[in-house]
Amino acid sequence: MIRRLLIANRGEIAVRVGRTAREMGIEDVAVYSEADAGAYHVGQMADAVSLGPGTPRETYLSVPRLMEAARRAKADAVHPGYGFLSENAGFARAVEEAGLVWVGPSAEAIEEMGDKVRSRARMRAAGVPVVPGSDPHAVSDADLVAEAGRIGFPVLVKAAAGGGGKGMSRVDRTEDLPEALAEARRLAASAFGDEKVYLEKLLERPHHVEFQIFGDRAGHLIHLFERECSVQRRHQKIVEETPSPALEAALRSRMAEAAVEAGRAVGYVGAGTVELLLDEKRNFYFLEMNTRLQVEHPITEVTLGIDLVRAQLEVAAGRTLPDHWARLTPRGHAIELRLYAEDPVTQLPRSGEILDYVEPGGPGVRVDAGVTRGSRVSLEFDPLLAKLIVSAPDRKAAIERAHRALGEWVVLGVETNRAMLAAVLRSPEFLSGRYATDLVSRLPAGESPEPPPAAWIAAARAFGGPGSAVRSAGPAGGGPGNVRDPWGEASGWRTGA
Amino acid sequence: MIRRLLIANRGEIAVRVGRTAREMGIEDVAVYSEADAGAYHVGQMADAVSLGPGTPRETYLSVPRLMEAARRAKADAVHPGYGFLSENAGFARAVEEAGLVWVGPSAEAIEEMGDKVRSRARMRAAGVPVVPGSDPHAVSDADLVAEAGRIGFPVLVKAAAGGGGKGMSRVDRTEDLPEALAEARRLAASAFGDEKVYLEKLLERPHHVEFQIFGDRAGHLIHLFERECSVQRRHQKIVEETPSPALEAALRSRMAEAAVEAGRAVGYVGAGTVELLLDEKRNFYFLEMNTRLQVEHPITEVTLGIDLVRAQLEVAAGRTLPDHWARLTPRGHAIELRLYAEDPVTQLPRSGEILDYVEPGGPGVRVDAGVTRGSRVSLEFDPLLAKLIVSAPDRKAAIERAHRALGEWVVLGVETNRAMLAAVLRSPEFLSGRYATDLVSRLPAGESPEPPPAAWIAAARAFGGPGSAVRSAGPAGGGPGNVRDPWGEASGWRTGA
Amino acid sequence: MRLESGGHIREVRLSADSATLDTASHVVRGGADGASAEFLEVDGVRHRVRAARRADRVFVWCDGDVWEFSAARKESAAAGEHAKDLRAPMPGRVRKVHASEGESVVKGQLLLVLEAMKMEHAIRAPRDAAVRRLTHREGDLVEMGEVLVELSEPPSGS
Amino acid sequence: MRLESGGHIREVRLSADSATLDTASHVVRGGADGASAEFLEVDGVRHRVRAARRADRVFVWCDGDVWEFSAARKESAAAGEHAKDLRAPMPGRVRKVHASEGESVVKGQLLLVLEAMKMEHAIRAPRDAAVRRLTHREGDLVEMGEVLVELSEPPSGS
Repeated sequence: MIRRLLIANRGEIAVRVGRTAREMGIEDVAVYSEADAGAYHVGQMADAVSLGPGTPRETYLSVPRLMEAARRAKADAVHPGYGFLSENAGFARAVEEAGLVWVGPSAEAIEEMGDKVRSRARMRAAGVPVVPGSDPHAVSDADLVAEAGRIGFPVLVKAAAGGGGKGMSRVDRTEDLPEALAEARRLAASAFGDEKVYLEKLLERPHHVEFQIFGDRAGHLIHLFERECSVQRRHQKIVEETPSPALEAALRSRMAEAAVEAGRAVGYVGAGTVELLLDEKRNFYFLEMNTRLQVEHPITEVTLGIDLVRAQLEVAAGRTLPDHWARLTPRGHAIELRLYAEDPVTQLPRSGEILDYVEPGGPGVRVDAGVTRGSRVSLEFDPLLAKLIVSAPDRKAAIERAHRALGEWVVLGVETNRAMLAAVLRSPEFLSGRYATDLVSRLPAGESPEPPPAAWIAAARAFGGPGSAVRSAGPAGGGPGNVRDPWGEASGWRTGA
Repeated sequence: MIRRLLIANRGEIAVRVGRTAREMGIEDVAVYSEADAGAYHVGQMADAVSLGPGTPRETYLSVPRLMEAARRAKADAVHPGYGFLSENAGFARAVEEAGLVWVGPSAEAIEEMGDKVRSRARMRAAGVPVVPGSDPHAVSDADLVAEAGRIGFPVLVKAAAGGGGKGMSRVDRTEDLPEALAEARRLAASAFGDEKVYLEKLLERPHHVEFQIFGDRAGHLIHLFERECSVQRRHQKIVEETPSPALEAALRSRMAEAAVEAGRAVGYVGAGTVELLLDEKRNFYFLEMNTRLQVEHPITEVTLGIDLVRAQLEVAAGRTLPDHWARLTPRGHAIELRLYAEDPVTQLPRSGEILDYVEPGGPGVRVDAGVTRGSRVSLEFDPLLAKLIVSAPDRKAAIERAHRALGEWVVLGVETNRAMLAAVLRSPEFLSGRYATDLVSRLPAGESPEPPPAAWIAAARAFGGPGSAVRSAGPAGGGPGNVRDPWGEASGWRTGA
Repeated sequence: MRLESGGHIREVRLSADSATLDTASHVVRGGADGASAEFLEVDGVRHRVRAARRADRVFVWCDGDVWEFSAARKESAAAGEHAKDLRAPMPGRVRKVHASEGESVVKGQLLLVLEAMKMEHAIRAPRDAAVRRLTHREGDLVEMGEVLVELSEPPSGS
Repeated sequence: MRLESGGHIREVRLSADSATLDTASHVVRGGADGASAEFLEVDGVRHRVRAARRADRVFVWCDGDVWEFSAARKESAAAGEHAKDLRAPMPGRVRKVHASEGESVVKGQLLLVLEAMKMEHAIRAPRDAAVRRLTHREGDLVEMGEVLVELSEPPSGS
């Protein structure tokens, strides 16, 4: 079994993986860039090793630095979390070649699924429907223009090595295609080191539904039901739920079978997620497969009563999946809300220091946080601060619980998308369960409503009026007074006179 | 339906009831004695009304003050929580006579079950086994001495109107009985206004197992499985779990049937708990019935995926129990740990101010807290600070999770029973699942182990050495500086030279 | 004192048991009556409130919503279509400049692309105008709030 | 400085990168290197630490365990069997006095019953002794730590 686990990540996912590791009696070791030495995840683990100075690319994204950290930490296993190097076959290979346990699928499976053009061909061969798209051999502008004509506009230009919507753009007319291709190639080259792009038919108002799958080395491969991920903004998920209100039993079964088929096609071992698009005619298509833990994995955990990270660690150590996993059935309804540090109006990432932080609690509430009171939020990293996961016997009660918990959550010092999350929960489309990926774009635009009198009064008191109710704004740890935040002063997207 | 709910309690249970009320769209109104105006529960609700100055008896235990508060709050319903007036038939009657909804069983059921002598007779008549005890008509010393001889020593002297072990004492010899009776009568008169006492055979090393039952006005009455409550100290539960490791399926069914029978005998409506004792020969006996929500209700909620408070409010408003409740089956294992403010060595209640507070989080963790950072803990009230409820697929994983979560919980400023909770979780008896009510007494005695060097160094830094890592110790809300805590200085049970 | 939040500006005056917002007077009770419960009763309605200050900004949590306040500056900021200076919405690098000084641009026209850690951001003309000044070249690092493009004055009266 | 915790007393001296407990020297690194992660590396082993001070007491959370510290007083407190003064373990009311001044009592004998909000507490003789003084009568309110019973001196050498 694994004895000492290096968690090659930061933020909430590092904390979450560490929790399960400690429960299993595994020593959890954090990594951190020097600028991140005071980060929340570092303080939550049994031990921590530095990745040295530098940008994220030089630290959390550096295979040599991480391998050196694993060596210094005397780790015998590495969990990559999500993002960063979690889907990097080279890192997986380096870990295994160093004789350590890689908590994830094989480097081969990562490569196979990481090249979106190859994975689409593979899926088609396995009989899994894929979104209509350009021929794998279409590479030149001329070929792709021809392919676009065949597929029919609108199309999406996508990076073959991409994921998470990065570098993706919509094109509606032939004449716009060359410029979009050039731009996408440039972005793909810089982000993934691979300029290959391809086209996909753009489905209007699709549902984004994904299935959790899990395989072990004994050849078991099962699905663990779906997650509805259609509440997106700029191709970034912000609210997920399970079960999906868009699926009825028969459709769910067919999609689940396709997901398992997709995993089987590459002999998948470990936790993976098959993302599917569901169009308005109830046809579904393979979109991509994520060969790692998803951000939204907790909603599966709470409805099934399982621990996916524990299973990852056990399968990585050579165990088989628990027998009863093949017979699991979901109970109740779960919703995840992602809290991002961002300007509520412009929706751009924000930085700052969290001056006050209170988590919701009580029945049916789970919080996976990557920050706490006193944490500094930097623009260098993903702006996800924490996830709120609520569960209840039915969807209506889960939404009510989400509202209640959101109302208890206090985050002061860094602006967040709290108001947008509340707006999603309140929207008639979300309440009805009949919504697609355009839900967020149909919400009333971000605005700056006037604060109520009580807020003005509290603010004035905090600025030093009588009856001041101000919390201490110094670093929670005491010490040398306020650290200046270079971006703390500016207030988002401003156009001056 | 209920629109505005007065929560006639304080601490964690008031907060917990308020959470569900808000989820249901019900306005929750806190009550507070003047000394308690800054208490945590007051800040968590939509509104709050004062009970005026005075002791708990003059405020939280005063029916007139609470009725006046309900009137001022324009409440249309009252939830009593547990403790205080939750099992006071007079309060239930006053609420109903004022035309408000009483969230609990009828005053008659409370009375019926509140008199332990009467309820024992009632249960015996209904065919539910009761612990051998004195005849209901035995009242005089002479009669009770004779009854003790018949039952056989050791016996317990108990107050008829009692509950929660108050005024209970063990007697091993006839000659000690008269003094114990006199003492018990004096205590019973002062605590319950009723000096009636009775005798029960003392079972050696029994299991304390209780069943949650629930009835509605349509005549449905079901059980919601058991809670194992044998980890006790001075007749006070400190750790509960479900399922009980002491029961096998057949015994569980028989006990559940008896519990339902007990409820049926009094036409029970609402949430109730039938406490049973299980002796070493696997015989079980009715002990008492609690006509209110139990402290440990959350472990039932998490294994069944339900909300007992929501059901209480719905049944009180005239709805029937959800149909599927009759078919619920528990999933996984849940453990509750009660965190008390107490001296870890003497186990006596402690007061103080909570200077730093961090709750555990992540998978399978629920915290129901009655305090937060900055809360003042008074000796006037129950020393229960918060409850940690963990759930996992099996008992072993739940214990591991409890350890992990306990290790994340930071409570500084008031001493707690944290170390005892950890000792219970670590004890071979608890781990084996074979333990009875004497578990805590068999733990190694409370001691004062030497702090590790890191703790001495951190303390010295906090006292003002270099590299000080001290948290701000002022009231979190800023304001007029430290409020003196009259008991803050003394350090528990001290014997001076 | 004069406070600003999200473009709204109010003159707030506090006394022991009341507050005036511009000209409207409110009866105020409570607040900071305990460490954990922070209430503010305004005109008889109770609000849950927490506030935190850092330097010249104050963050207020009120009944679940959050607001950011700062001391209002004398000159109220023009915004949107009337903007003269287009500023960087985040720190990053100027990826591409699509306009040149002196050029006449139309509303919505792409002027410049800014790249930060995880995203690109297009800076477009908020109205028809002339580009008076381009402060950065491709590849330049810019800080949040820095002026990127200076436009001609907006027409008065609009 | 001289610190006390749970009857243990240590002389602690701090320097920038080391600490001495009585005579043992330890290499110390880190601590307060960030707001949320508070680490103390002692002799190469990393500990999670949080500390809070209130007046003359310090509370330390270290790797999940909690300790309370105070500045040690000159006279170290005798305890248990050697106690001379029996003090109130909690504030409350003297319910019943079972001994009288001058009486010889045996170890374990009930001397007094104290009643607080929710419990009764028996004060018993920690050893064979004579009752020198009873400071309160039945019904008296006492504060925590107040002397309730003064016993004769313990035999020396025990």
